[in-house]
Amino acid sequence: MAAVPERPTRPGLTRQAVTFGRGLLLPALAILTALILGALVIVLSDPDLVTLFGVDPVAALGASWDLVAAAYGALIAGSIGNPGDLVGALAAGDLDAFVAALDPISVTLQRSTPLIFAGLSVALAFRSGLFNIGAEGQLYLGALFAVFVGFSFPGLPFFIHIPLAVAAGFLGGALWGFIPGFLKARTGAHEVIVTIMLNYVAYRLIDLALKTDVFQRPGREDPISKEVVESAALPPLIPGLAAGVHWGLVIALIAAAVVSWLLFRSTKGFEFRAVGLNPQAARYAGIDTGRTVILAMAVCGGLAGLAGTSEVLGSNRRLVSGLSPGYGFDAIALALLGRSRPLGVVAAALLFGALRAGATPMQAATGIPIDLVVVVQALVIMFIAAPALVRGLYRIRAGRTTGTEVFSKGWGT
Amino acid sequence: MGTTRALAALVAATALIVGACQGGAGRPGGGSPAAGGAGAGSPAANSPAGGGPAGGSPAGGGAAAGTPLPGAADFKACEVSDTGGIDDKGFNQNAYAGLEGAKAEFGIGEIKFLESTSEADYNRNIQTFINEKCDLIVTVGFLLGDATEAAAKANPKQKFAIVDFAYDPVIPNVAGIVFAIDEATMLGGYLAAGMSKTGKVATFGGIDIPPVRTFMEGFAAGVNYYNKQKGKNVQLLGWDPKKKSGSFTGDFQDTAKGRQVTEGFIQEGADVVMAVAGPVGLGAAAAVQDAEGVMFIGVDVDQAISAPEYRDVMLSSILKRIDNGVKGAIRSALEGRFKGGVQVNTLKNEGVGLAPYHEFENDVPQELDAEIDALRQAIASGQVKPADWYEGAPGQ
Amino acid sequence: MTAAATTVGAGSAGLRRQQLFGFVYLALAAIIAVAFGAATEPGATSSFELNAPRVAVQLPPLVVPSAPTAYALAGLCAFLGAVQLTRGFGARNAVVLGAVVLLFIAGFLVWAASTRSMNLVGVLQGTLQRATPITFAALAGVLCERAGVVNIAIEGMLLTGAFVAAVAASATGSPWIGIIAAVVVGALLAALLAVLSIRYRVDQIIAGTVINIFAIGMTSFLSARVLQRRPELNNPDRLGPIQIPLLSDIPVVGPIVFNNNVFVYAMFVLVVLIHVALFKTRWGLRVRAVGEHPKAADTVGIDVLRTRYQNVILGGMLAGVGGAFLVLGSTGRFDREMTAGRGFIGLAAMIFGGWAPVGSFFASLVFGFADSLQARLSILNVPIPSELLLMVPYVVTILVVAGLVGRARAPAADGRPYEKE
Amino acid sequence: MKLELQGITKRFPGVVANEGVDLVVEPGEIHALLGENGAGKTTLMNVLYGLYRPDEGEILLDGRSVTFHDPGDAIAAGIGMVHQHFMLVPVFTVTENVMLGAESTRGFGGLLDVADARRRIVEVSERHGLRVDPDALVEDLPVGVRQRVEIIKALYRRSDVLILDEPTAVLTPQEGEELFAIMRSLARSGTSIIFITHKLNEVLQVADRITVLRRGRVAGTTTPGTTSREQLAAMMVGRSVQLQVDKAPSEPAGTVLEIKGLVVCDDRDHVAVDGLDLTVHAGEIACIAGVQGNGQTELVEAVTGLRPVSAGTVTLDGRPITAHPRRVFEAGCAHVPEDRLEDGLVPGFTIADNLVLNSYYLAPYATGLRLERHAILQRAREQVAQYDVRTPSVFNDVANLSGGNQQKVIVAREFSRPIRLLVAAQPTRGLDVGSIEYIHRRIVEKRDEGTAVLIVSTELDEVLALADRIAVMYQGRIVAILDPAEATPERLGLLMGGARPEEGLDPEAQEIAAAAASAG
Repeated sequence: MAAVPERPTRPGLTRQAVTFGRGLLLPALAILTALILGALVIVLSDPDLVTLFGVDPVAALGASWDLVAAAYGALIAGSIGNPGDLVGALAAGDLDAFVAALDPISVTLQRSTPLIFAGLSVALAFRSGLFNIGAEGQLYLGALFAVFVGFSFPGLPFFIHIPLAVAAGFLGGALWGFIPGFLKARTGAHEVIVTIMLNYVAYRLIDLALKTDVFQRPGREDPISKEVVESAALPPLIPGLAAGVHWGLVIALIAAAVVSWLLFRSTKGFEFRAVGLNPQAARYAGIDTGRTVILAMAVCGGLAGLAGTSEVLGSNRRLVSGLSPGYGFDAIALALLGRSRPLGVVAAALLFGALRAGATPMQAATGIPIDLVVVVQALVIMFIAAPALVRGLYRIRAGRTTGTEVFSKGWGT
Repeated sequence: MGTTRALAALVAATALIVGACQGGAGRPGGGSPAAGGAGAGSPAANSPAGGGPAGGSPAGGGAAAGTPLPGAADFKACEVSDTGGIDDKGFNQNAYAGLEGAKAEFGIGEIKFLESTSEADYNRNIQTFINEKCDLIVTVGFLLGDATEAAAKANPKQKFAIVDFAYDPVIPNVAGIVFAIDEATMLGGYLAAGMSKTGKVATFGGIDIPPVRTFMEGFAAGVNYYNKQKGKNVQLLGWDPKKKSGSFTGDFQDTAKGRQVTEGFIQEGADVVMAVAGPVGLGAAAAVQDAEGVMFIGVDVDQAISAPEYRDVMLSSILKRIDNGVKGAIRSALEGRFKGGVQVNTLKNEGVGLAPYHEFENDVPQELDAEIDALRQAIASGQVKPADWYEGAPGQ
Repeated sequence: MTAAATTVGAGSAGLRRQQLFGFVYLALAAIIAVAFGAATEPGATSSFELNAPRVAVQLPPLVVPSAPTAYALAGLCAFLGAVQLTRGFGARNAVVLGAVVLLFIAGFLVWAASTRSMNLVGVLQGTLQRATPITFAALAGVLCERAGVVNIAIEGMLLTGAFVAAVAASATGSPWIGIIAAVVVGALLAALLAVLSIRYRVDQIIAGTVINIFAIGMTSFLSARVLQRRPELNNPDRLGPIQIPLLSDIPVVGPIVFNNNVFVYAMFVLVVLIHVALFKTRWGLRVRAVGEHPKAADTVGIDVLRTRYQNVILGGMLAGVGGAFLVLGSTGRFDREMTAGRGFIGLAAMIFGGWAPVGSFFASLVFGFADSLQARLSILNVPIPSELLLMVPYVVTILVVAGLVGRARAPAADGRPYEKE
Repeated sequence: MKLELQGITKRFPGVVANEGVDLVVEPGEIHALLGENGAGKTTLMNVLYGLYRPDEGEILLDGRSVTFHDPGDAIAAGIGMVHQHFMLVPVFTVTENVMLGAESTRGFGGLLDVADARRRIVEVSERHGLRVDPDALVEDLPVGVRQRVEIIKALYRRSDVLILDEPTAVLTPQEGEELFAIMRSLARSGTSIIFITHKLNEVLQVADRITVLRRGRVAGTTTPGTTSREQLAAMMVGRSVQLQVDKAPSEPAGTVLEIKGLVVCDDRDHVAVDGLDLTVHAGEIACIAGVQGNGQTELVEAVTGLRPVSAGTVTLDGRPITAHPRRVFEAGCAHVPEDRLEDGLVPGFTIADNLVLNSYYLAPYATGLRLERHAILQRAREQVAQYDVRTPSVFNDVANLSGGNQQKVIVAREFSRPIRLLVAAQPTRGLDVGSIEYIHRRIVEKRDEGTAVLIVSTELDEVLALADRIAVMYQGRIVAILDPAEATPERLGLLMGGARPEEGLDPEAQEIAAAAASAG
């Protein structure tokens, strides 16, 4: 083939802005489309409404609109609250009311915290050419290790105890990430199947651990761990909102910064990305691809482990088997939505955190099951993964053709 | 994947609580002792549609069903589930049936429900209902124990009821609704042993947790009691009372596993199976139906009514009247008699029981039925304690 | 490469592996002797029941003394290990490996059934039952991957198939319509996968994962929103077992093979049919060419993309049937996330089976056996925590994937989108 | 069949690959299509074969206008093509490969009739002297035989027009001769042959008529009798080119690379390098000549530490290497790999990052774990200027560069540090003439600085132009070491085909060699 002629111009500022704008446009449209389809699902899954459509389409349309408006209204109110309340509280100088009005945002941030960690985990894996579907299991292992340290050493000062517990959580997840990394590097076992299977193994392991004297809370016969002592607990970030966002968020943001530095400003990240984009060339350049894969998976596991850690040290202060509502799977969507960039992951996590936070009030108001959020999330990733779908829907001309950022290579090595 | 696995309990009181109750502490005096045969005669299925009669609500009282109580129209009762939905054919659904029953019978104004998908939802869901000014918040399952305690202490005026959990010391604004389910499963075990032709009966659980185990231990007690009384040697598969270990499918979702375990039991010769595993139990019932001459014992509700497709194999069901417990709590709150503490639901107050035999009415020998009745009375009066029979005849 | 050079290479690499395997065999012999033989009570016997309940011809149970049998098995295994170390078995290596695995399993069974009775026919019946959905998943995988499309969405297709089968069969009262509905919805999901991965060239694993998440979310949502309000929609008739006259009376084999429901019989037929179609027909030759070297297929006038669409959709249909089995052939009810990873285990079976239908079927039997044995052990109260037993199928899957993926050769173009330049 | 292409234009985003190309091929004619890499030859043939649709123009067969939607249409119309990269499924047998798409079937459901296909294959192969075992797996066959399979594939479909795309690229000169004989025999029986190549000698040797393509357009049509090598070259490149590299005689100094008794296995655990000995001195260019697949790839990988060594030693300045690519790199060995985009560059990385792909962890590019972006960028800017990499910015993705510029990035990375040994495999494959000249010049410069250079090439022209010493590799061994002065293409070709150095190769020995090759 003849070579593509080189582009002569250097991208100007305006063009960069346009590219940036286009970068935001597609995710925005993807989310919008997913919400519209979600609304459709809400309506179509209501047998009464479907029946009504046969009888009185106009009334049915109105009722559908009311239902969807109520659902999404509650979703928004539950995730970002009412700005009027905030302004009113500020105007009145009522601190308590102000804090109370912050509650939905606080919950959103709380829900975003584990999502940031898990999303970073999957994003880092993507960048390293790996597909980590095992964030869920790694999360549980991290939680197991963290909660152990969290309840085990009463009397430690918090500035030692918290870092120790966090490190333990990282280690636990890293261990669960190391296994698929090691197997991939040494035997060529595809990480997708191994990580999925390790999720199931992790569930059983937690069930088993919570029955042992080491973990089980004395005096309780149900599978619940001992309580994390005060010195290892992550305190709330907004005093007065004890059940909301905690210092785990700060750690998550630090983690995002560290991952960003690691990926783009460090030699290890250079290796991760080189192996992710072209393992063969990386090997030719003297990078030990096997060790890089193992290290990358271990770090990914560690990050996912921190998701469990922040939950047990911050939100729950104990471990039970129902710790995660599927954060590890949301993480895949987050990494795709955030284009595997740490900042993008944080933004996506805030969005998904808001969806999760708003789902409860939505259910309370309209009885629509929380699983709708999962449906919407799946639609979002689908549109993000296949931008051509969205472009086709909205008749947007393709800019520079970019393929998907990750490439799978079958089952072999 | 894994979101609802900790639906961890369908289920009964913890062994701890059972033990405490049998020690005689805090057994509420309300309710009349069950008359002979009444327990088997009256319980209704707790299908979401029908509230069922109010008979035997532990908090007692004899108000006529269907009469709105004063002040009921403004009353708001709210349920927070654990990580199962209210369609779990298990205790979330059963508790909700209690709410619906209260609405139908007492005419309370509003009932609401929130499903939790994870630990993180518990506090949030309870807080949502506190903000909505519910008069009574019912939390379901021991998983919510901590969250309910925290919320109750932070909001001392808010009334709570929690299913399958009890606090020691008592929290004044929380009523713990617990069940001495082993009393009922002991009857079930006796019935199973008496009906078995192969001399082998079986049970299995969802997740290996105490509330599930209590079912199985009671069942074992019934078999042991039967063997002792009759000098027989009916074997129990799926539960080893001495090692306190048994068959578990590992979750409450994988119905196919329930089926497969049950097929295993049948192949090993068992002909009566009790599954303590929520929906997974229905997989077991399917296996029973596909085999010849095998019977099934349901749990929680009268499954011959709630799962009529398996009526032909449903020997009986172990009833756990969560609905009645919840209704009772609502009623006492309505009538201003609400107080914190433990409400133990027993055979005696008809909080637990054995469902009718339905299709098997004619197959169960008169004699056996009479023996079960006798056992029921012996348990209700405290003469026979299931815990003594867990591992075999006492003193052996 | 000359012939002589070839043997040198194979020889030197083969020597190391031969020794390694020899040591592994010896280690396994030691485990059989110590963990299984010495751990049984002295004088105990292990009893294996060979009858299904209620069959015409009754066989006496097989009763063996536990410890001596285990020691004998260990001795045999050690002998094989010693021969392997000194001489090697050459071309019969695979057979010997299989034999050692069987010896180990036999030793384990003797230990597990010590002082007890275990129904061997039951274990094998369970094996076939459990292998059925896995086989359907694996067949779906074979069809997709032979054409070069990695289908990780089989799990989601099973789940959706199960859901739709339950609803359609309940609504119409006919399990057959349930199966058809499951096939249709499997095909639709597969078509979505095909469009995403073939037309839009979305990374195939990402596309599959999206479908899985979507399937879980959608079925859970609808289950909560619709089935909860209308429980009668989750109450289908099941397709019960059909005894084949005479054949089902054959001892041991009869009840295992000839007393199953229509899904299992269909599975037998499909395994053979797809195997023949793939390796003996024009269609199969073309499919395999597309999966190995799509460009080569293209240059001889085979429509690569159409072949891929067609195979992915066929695969989706099979996955749909597998899902329908879980409801209509097994439990009679849909529950959230009821597939519990069977789709992924099916993919592992496909790899294990070398991307061939018959191989995948036998691989599925291995997983089925692990699963069946696990359940049986918990019934027999073998002193292993149930949580550990429940890990077995998943751990076996990991071991299989880790141990075999390097050796088994995937279709060369598997997972790679095809672009006409 | 008479074939005419009229005014064919094919555009790709950003490039016009063919523009108004006219071509007439008479029945029974061997028509050479000559052009540089990237001149649009393959595109044109893909248009003819139905793989691409032309944007303008039409195809006429015996005067009738035809439209091909896919290769199936072209095949049906009697056009067959042997692609440069063989279109054979490695895990299929010869019979399966040949019948694919034109299967014999019997009975229900399209059951394959392998026996019938095998019979027809034997028939075709006997008629045209294309010996091949119909039941052999293609992956076990040597390239020459694979090519025969490709030709059989076309003939099996009764092609009247046969397109051969760069058919001699992978063949020894002798195998090439054999191919030409087959081509002539086919032409005599009435088949029209389009022969695509960039090798001037071959064109003059075998073609009846020659069409030269340059930058997608027809630069001229001529016949071998009326033209010369120089004229053709000028038509091809658009200017007169010098095919020789200017270089002074080498001044070899001490031994740098010493390979003794090296044994290396390939991916399938077969011995690929079989007891090889070789020495390369400072200040000389040693070229390894050989037909593809005789262990050169494995040799290079072993020397650069990428492949484990089964036996023997490799030393650099007396120190053993072959441990790990990084240690080899640190010992002062530069490596220009065979496949630029697969092995040499990371597409998706910027030019700057690719320039430090193997030295990113060293000062001044890194301090501890931290990458020093400024140092990396500064270095990149210098090297882009110095090596004349045509790019708007060092931030550009290397995937967007042309092949020649990509190779310059690799050369810049590997050459711009003090090195003792340079190992380059096929350093100019697929490049245009200008880039080839440039790369060759740089390699000679490196030699003159006293670096030991080891080149592996299958292009005899390149070997003859560059080498100070030529080592011929055959079946994993060095079978002869020649002085370029005494090496002729013919002699080299014989050696590459397995003849022993002291003897010529008569047809019988050639057959034995071929048989041995196919047995391997």
